[in-house]
Amino acid sequence: MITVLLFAQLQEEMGKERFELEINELSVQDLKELIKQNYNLNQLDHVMVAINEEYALPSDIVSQGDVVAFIPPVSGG
Amino acid sequence: MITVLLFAQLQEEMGKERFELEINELSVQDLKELIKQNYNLNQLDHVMVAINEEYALPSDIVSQGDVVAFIPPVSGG
Amino acid sequence: MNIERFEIIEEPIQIQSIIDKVTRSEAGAVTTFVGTVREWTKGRRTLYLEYQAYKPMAIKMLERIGKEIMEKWNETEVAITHRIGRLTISDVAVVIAVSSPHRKAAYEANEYAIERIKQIVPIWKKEHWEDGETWIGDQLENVNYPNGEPTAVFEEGKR
Amino acid sequence: MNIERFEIIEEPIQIQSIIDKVTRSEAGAVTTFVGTVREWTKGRRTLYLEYQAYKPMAIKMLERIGKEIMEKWNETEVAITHRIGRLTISDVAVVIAVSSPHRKAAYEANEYAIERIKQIVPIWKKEHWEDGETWIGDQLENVNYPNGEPTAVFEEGKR
Repeated sequence: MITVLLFAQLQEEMGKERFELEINELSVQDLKELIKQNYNLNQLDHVMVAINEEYALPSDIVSQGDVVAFIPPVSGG
Repeated sequence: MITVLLFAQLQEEMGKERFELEINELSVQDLKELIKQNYNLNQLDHVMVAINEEYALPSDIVSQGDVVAFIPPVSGG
Repeated sequence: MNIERFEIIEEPIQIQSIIDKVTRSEAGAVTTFVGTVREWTKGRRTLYLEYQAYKPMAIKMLERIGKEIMEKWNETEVAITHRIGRLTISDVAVVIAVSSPHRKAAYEANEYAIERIKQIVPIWKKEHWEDGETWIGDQLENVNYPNGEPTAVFEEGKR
Repeated sequence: MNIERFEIIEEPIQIQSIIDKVTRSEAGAVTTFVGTVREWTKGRRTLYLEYQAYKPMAIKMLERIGKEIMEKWNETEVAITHRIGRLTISDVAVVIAVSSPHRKAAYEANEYAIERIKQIVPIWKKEHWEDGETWIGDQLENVNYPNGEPTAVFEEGKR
């Protein structure tokens, strides 16, 4: 199982801050595809991914127990 | 008569903050010479002059009633 | 590095207290950047803002910026606090303080910090305009996220 | 321009109050420079400092710097306070605050202000070291006063 965190417009679009997925292992890229197809989130193209609070590459692997955050373009400051 | 103001090391060297001179009109350059010769102030070479709170050129004229300040290299900030 | 130098808080930021974190007898120069909520943006009026953060990661990224700065400009010290939640016009959203024995480094490092915040710190701003609301993204306008891969977010050497 | 934006005072400087002078709803960025008394300079220990000013002219020159900045970077606003008298280690000697809708201008104008202060504002610092005392001059180290004529002190067009 992995935990997925959502922020900003993604959070509003989805209507929740987090959800869980029953998966063992897959790449960041594949996870994005899976979520696009199953959850009706359309704005994932320009979204970064962090695994356990560190930015991840599309080829990085998400494993059991990881916390995966979708990071839309940031606008702090 | 003109008023001469001294600051920093010049003030200490001279032992006073200000003095008056009975003159009508002369250039900044000539005033410097006059003071060098009569008052034993040795550090006037790198000193700027202000007339009535504005920086002056060596050729500018000091007149009756003016306040002339000798401005050693500044070190604020 | 003292972890409390990098904070995400919900209360008003006390600018002096951020300056105090970096003040020391070896450093004659302290620069600060204070980011406040602007009323007008390109002719559009803001009523209030809402900032959201992925808090633990945002603090980590602020710490990383601090580390990057101390590597680029040694002898500097940095403290950054970002406020989140609801902010109104002229409220202080972010304060960056940098101390250094040399003022040039204090200015450069400070500007570097705000640029990096706008690149890598997971904080989002929602503008509540007179006539609507929007989440704002990509403020820098030069960060393109093709395939979700801005190289700027990775530490050197990782790629 | 409000004359109280440029002050020479003998009491401790309240940084927040200088920032407040330039904060406004159109400006999202405020930079400050805080100059403090450094304990060590090239291995020599300072016990305390004494600042002296030609006060009316110093205020005029600060105002002139403010005017120069508003000409070079329009939309900026500037406030500067310099403290004089006896200051000890880490005391704040000078605070410069610049507000702007654009952060780049806020940094640049602020740095310009401190450079100009060190060129044209009639304020002098006396260092009281562990082993003596000296009036300090020519901090910039690139201002040469041949014949007492640094062009930098004259307004453009005057020469």
